Amino acid sequence: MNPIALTWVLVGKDLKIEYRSRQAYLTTVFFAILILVIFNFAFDPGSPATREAASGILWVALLFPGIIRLNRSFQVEMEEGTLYGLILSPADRGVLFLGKLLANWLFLMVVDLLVFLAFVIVYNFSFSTQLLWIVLLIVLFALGFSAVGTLLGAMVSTIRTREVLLPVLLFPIILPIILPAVSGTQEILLAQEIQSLNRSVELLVAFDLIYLAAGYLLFDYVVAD
Amino acid sequence: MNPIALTWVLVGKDLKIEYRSRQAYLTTVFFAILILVIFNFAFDPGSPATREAASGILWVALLFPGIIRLNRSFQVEMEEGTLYGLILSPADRGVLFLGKLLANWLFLMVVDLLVFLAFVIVYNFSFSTQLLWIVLLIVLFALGFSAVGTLLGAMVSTIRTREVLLPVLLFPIILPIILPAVSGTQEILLAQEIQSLNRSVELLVAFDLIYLAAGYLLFDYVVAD
Amino acid sequence: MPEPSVPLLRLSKVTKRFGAIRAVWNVDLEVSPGDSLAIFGPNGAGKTTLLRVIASLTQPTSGEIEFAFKGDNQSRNRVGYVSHLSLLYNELTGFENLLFYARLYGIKEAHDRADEMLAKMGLEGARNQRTGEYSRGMKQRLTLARALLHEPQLLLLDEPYTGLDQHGSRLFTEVLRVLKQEGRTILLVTHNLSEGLELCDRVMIQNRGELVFQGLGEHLDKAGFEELYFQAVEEGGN
Amino acid sequence: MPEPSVPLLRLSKVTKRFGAIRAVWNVDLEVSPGDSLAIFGPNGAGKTTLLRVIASLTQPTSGEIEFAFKGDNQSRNRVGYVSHLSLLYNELTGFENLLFYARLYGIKEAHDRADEMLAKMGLEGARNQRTGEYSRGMKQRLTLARALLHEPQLLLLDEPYTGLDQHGSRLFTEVLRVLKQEGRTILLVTHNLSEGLELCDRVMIQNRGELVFQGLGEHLDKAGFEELYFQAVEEGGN
Amino acid sequence: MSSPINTSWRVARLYLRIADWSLIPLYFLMVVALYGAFLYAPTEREMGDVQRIFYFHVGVAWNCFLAFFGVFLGGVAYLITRKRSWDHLAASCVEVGVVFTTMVLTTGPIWARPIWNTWWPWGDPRIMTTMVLWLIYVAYLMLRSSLPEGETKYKYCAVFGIIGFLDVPIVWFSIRWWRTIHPVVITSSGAELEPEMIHALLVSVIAMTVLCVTLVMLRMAMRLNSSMAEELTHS
Ligand code: HEM
Ligand SMILES: Nc1ncnc2c1ncn2[C@@H]1O[C@H](COP(=O)(O)OP(=O)(O)OP(=O)(O)O)[C@@H](O)[C@H]1O
Ligand SMILES: Nc1ncnc2c1ncn2[C@@H]1O[C@H](COP(=O)(O)OP(=O)(O)OP(=O)(O)O)[C@@H](O)[C@H]1O
Ligand SMILES: [Mg+2]
Ligand SMILES: [Mg+2]
Repeated sequence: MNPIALTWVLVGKDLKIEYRSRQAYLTTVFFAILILVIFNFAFDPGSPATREAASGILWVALLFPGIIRLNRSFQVEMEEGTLYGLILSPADRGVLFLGKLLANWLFLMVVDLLVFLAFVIVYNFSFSTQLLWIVLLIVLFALGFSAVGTLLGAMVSTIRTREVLLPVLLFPIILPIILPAVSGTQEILLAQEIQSLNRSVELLVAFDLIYLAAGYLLFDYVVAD
Repeated sequence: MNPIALTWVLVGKDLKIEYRSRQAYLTTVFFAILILVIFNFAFDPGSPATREAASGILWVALLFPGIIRLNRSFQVEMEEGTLYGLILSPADRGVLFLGKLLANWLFLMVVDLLVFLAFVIVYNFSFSTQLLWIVLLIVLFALGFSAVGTLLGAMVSTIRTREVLLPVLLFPIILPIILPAVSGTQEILLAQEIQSLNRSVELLVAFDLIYLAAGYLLFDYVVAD
Repeated sequence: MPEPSVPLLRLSKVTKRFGAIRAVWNVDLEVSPGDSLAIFGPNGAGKTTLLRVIASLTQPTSGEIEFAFKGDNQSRNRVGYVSHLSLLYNELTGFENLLFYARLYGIKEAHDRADEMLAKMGLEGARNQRTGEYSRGMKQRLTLARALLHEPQLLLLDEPYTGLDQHGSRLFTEVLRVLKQEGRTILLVTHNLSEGLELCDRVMIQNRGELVFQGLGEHLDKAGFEELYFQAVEEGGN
Repeated sequence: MPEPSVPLLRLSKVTKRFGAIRAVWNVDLEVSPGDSLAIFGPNGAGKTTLLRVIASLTQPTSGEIEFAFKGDNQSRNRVGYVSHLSLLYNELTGFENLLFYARLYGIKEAHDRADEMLAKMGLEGARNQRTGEYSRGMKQRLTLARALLHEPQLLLLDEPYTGLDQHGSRLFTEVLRVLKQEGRTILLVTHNLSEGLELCDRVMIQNRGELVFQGLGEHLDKAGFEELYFQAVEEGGN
Repeated sequence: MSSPINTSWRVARLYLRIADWSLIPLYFLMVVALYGAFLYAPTEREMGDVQRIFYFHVGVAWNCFLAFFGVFLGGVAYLITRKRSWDHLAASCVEVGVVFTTMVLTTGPIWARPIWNTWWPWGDPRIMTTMVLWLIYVAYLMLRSSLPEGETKYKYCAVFGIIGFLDVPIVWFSIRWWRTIHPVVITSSGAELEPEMIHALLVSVIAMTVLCVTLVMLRMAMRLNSSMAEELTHS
């Protein structure tokens, strides 16, 4: 069976499981929105101060679903030892990685975009083509995040303290993608003349590629003890 | 065996398990600090914007460990069906509830206070007796949060229809305690004349009591499907 | 077998449905104190569900269940339940698990009791090992120890022999014999016909939720009963 | 039994340690194609760990393991493994599980194959039910179906009869017989001595990690072997 | 004693000897570095004497990168060769690296207080990224401590060490990507420093580097010994 088809089999499986337990979507979105509400409550949405902090708020809110998702994504595989089922199969490890990665990516994009929508509404930004840039940033970020996250998620899946350990490992690591994402978003929201935005995008793309490569190559070492 | 002793047996068990999952505490603390650092990418502490946002930041940072904790707290009981072990025992359901509740509360308070400490340092607020008010808010919030969380946690761990249930329930339920907490904190941090703080506290206390009572009475119905 | 007395447990028209599936269907059952009842049936017949209903871990869709324990009517600490799940904390050691349950059941000298049960099931060696690291059989032994810890009057045993080695099963058979002599009531679910016949006075066969056969063990020889079993579940096992 | 040929699997001085515990200790083992080997041993002897090591689910602390499959050297799709865990997705139906694995193993006509295996293990009835809702025995049947799905050359079976009812175990015994005739290699871990002796040509006994006995099944009668088993594990089971 | 034990025994002795040998030049270099920093180098115009901390600040900072590169190297090498000693290298480098980063994170603020009149200028990316670098490798240590001894542990740590190192370039370039108050001395156009300053800087960098290597060697020897002890107890 060719790798692409196989990858889709894996992705399909994950999405089907996620669909069966919709909780995942709702809870993650819900918490993200809760964060928005809290901040919204902390300072009056109109003020310039808020506008300045907005991008930070958005990205903090986006981290939530991410981490919850990753935790779940391998918890499912541990419940009945299905992770071993995957490892025992002839499927190439790289493909296993891509499968999980894509599933996580798709999931995150859906959730993140919902959160972003909520964000735009709550902080009543006017819908403009500018915002599409942010969507781009989100998509790129979600990719890199899923890449590292899938790798580390598989790694900690056998450790007892994974729920806590994963974010501890993940958050510092993803600095290179979160930094440009935040600064890029800020530029757009403050509607400054877009000067360093391109660099933000470039950085994101670059590190997405790096993380993808790293994950693809290293995944073999982190699955199976 | 008298209820109090029994409660402590339950609490002791949970704490031991937490302790066993090596590093749990240390990691959680590190994790909490990490969150604050992350926030500092988002908004630089110098700016007035951040000062305004500070209370929001604090409470979002406190939400993270809370959620993770709750997830774990009943996941542990489901792994090998130990929840049934508890239900089958002659122990009064109310006591079971209190046991879990206290364990969660203690855990959250430890973590939350550490986060708060880090928060004060990172955003170099001057240590003043004022801050004790915030500690109070935190303790009260942690109590209410654990109460609801324990109840809902038990619920989601058994009921098949949890998918839709949890988020729908949790959202309206947490708001009444998180909003006063946030606004109360903000007042203190912005060192405004403390006028509505008392109301915040009253609100928290009131809802804590409500949640405790509700949890104590309803727990019997949510465990055992 | 003990003289028929006021039933310890009475099920009347108990039914448990999961959506379209009838896990338990119209079960009438009386169990007197001291009875030992073997429950056979194909996979998916509803044996586990039946025990879960009796243990009140799940409400029946319809029908009544009555307990009559002498002493208090607080049924819970009179029931010992062995399920497919171990009901043990992986993070705790074998000893800590038993100690916890002993305390939960308000047993005096919890420590001694825990150690006693460990010894009884031949687990002294693994006393201070995390149960998460136990082998399957070791875990099963501890599960049994846990269920017998509080000397329950009514034992609900769902395939208790799973994963036990030669020593283990002999050990447990011995334990059961003793419990029987002490006049405790036993409901034993197993797939091993001879085992069940040997241990229990009464036997019943469940199929697709229904009780399709009830009888007294002594009148049955292994071969004959196997015959009977296959006839009973003939009309479509699972 | 098949004429001795180049070994399909060779273990030399394989040891697996967990901290102080020697789960597997200095195991030397040769398995030729077509062999059927029954592995007995008390609880905690290290049987499961041994299989896990062979399945390369965990690295041995020391020692070598060599495979020599005819055809490709890609050992993974030649091994079928039944473990204590079901390796099934609770959220998926029985059919979906098999379908997924069939595709994973690159089987043509995955649909048909999945249905075929379901029928073989008598699970047509539960085809579209979530495996999370299966009874223990049903789950075990599906686990077996999963392991046999890709017609592996080497079967690692860890207590495959667990939870199977009369029909189920007969069914599976039949399946094993056929597989043996087809010349597949079988490693069977079980606590049921007679079963193991009946099914396998070779038997071995593991105790505290070590192989304490190896022999050919045909020379052994049940009674005699039981004797032997108890002697072998005498010096302290677990 | 079995032969693998013997060999690792010899290796451990080698590590220790290297450490011993390097001690003498280390003392010497340290003295020179101090001399260079406090007496030889001229007082900087705007900043005054505080600036002298610069020599240690940079010397230490550069060694963080060295140490973390060691982690990276050890990780890669381990995954390829599966030789335990590579893991020893990685683990030791992390410890030393974290210590050195901590030193940067202390010398920095000490310097910052007088001239930026704040201990911790949060906005500055270089400073943040250094902070994160520290966090990454503390996380590494946590990962280590939450895994049971064995091949798995070394593999996982190797992987994490490799990914973690991907962030170091960010730290280096951050000052060029984002506007920062953090001075850029070494630019493509060469360093704009007075020659004496450069000399002093060079010496202290070398001194710190030797210190770094020595510490790593000691830690490696320690690790090797403990793993040998473990071997002996179990076989
Ligand atoms: C929290 C405080 C600080 C941290 C975490 C920090 C971190 C670092 C790091 C990691 C380096 C090495 C990277 C490199 O060489 O490019 C460095 C270099 C340097 N730092 Fe700092 N630093 C801090 C404060 C300061 C202060 C207050 C000054 C003085 C204005 C300063 C001046 C320098 C200089 C001149 C270099 C060398 C730059 C170069 O070689 O291009 N640093 N710092
Ligand atoms: N939680 C559940 N949801 C839906 N159906 C269920 C659930 N639990 C059990 N069932 C169904 O109820 C029937 C009886 O299950 P049960 O576990 O009682 O069978 P059993 O007699 O114990 O079988 P086994 O001998 O394999 O243990 C099965 O068809 C099973 O699919
Ligand atoms: N992950 C682990 N960590 C620590 N010890 C373990 C682990 N897994 C197994 N062990 C120990 O290794 C020994 C062998 O375990 P194993 O599961 O192989 O026994 P087994 O022969 O399968 O027993 P059973 O017949 O009960 O299945 C046991 O003493 C067990 O405690
Ligand atoms: Mg059952
Ligand atoms: Mg086993």
